Amino acid sequence: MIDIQLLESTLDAQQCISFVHSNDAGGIDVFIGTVRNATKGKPVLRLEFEAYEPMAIAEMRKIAEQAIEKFGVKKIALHHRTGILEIGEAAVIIAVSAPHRAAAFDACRYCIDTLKEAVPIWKKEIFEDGEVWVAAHP
Amino acid sequence: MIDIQLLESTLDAQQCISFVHSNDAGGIDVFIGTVRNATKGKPVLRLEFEAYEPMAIAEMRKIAEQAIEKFGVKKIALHHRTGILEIGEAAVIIAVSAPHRAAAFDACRYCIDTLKEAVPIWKKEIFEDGEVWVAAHP
Amino acid sequence: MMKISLLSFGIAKDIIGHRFLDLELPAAASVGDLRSMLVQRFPRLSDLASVRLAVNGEYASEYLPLDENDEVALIPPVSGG
Amino acid sequence: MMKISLLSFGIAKDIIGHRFLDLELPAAASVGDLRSMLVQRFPRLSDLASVRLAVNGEYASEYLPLDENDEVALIPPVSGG
Repeated sequence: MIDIQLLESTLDAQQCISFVHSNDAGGIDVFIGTVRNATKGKPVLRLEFEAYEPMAIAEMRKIAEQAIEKFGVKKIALHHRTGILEIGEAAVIIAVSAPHRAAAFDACRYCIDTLKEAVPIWKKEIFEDGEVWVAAHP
Repeated sequence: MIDIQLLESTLDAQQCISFVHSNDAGGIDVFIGTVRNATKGKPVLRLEFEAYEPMAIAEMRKIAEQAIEKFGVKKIALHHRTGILEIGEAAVIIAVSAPHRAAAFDACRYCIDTLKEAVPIWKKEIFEDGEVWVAAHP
Repeated sequence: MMKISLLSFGIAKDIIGHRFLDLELPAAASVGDLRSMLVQRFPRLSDLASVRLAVNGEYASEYLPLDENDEVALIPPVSGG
Repeated sequence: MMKISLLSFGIAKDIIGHRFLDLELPAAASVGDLRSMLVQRFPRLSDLASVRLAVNGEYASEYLPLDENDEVALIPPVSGG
């Protein structure tokens, strides 16, 4: 079972955990990516996330399906924010339940690693003196 | 910073996440170990955890200190239940924050793997027809 | 000739100047043909670490022929998570 | 002779029959000596996958000499988490 959401409002870890919780799964791994207050030592004021929404949702679903197939995990919740995020807010939450913990860890890591490569979502860092689309240039 | 707790009441993932949350950490990994409804296909009614409390707390603290040292993570919360647990309840919650996600995953996994080897806590599985101390016999 | 819709995101949108752009392409133009045309018209696209093209919501190879009314998205380096 | 307190947990408590047991040991007895004595008196301890001994809350080597009033814990295979 898979729960994919792209949300303009605050992400809720407990909601992701409740979705994946299962009486026949012994381990849940949760990854939360939060907005850091600095990049390479330079203070960040806030972030803005833009998404190609239908494709982002489809790609997140593919990743979750691959993770279930690859690692034999039970349930995955994958929530990503869009819009303006303040420092400390969660940009992404991934929760995975599995019968045993190794699969939960591996699948959760696979999801975040693959999301960062494949899902059409873009992060703009807003500094005191300007804005930068992250990773745009070599 | 380290938060170690051995609790007779329900564990709270959000409390662990809030403890490790930090504006200069970009990644949080959380592991939740929950009570499964069966062991090797045999239905489990509930679990009971017994702890050598002062030593369990000291060993959990050592593990967290080692993880901070080894993986350069920022904060760790490590909460473990004692007493009677119903199916689906959380037996352990470990939350780790780090500047980057790889360290958070590695440290969280290190904590749960080492906890299972070193911390003096014992799990009794209660079945319809009897009780078994887990892993006691070869 | 055929008409396709171009969607641009992130820095690509800043370079193209529009989120949505309707383009006329020679019939049977491929994804690669569209890429060449865009790079010629918007040379700053070449400065990016990568630009992938998605056709109707799927990453597409350079050889894929485009069809009338396809929705093509310009995908600069993604940075979600 | 010296007196030590033995704490037993999990299956070890079931085998020993008591959570707390005061024992008289020869002066200068080591952790290993205590282990031998316990295994002799409670042979079912030998059936366990492992038994570690902790002295005053720390895992101890077999060679550690015990002291008067030490708290020794019998640690059968742990199964937390």
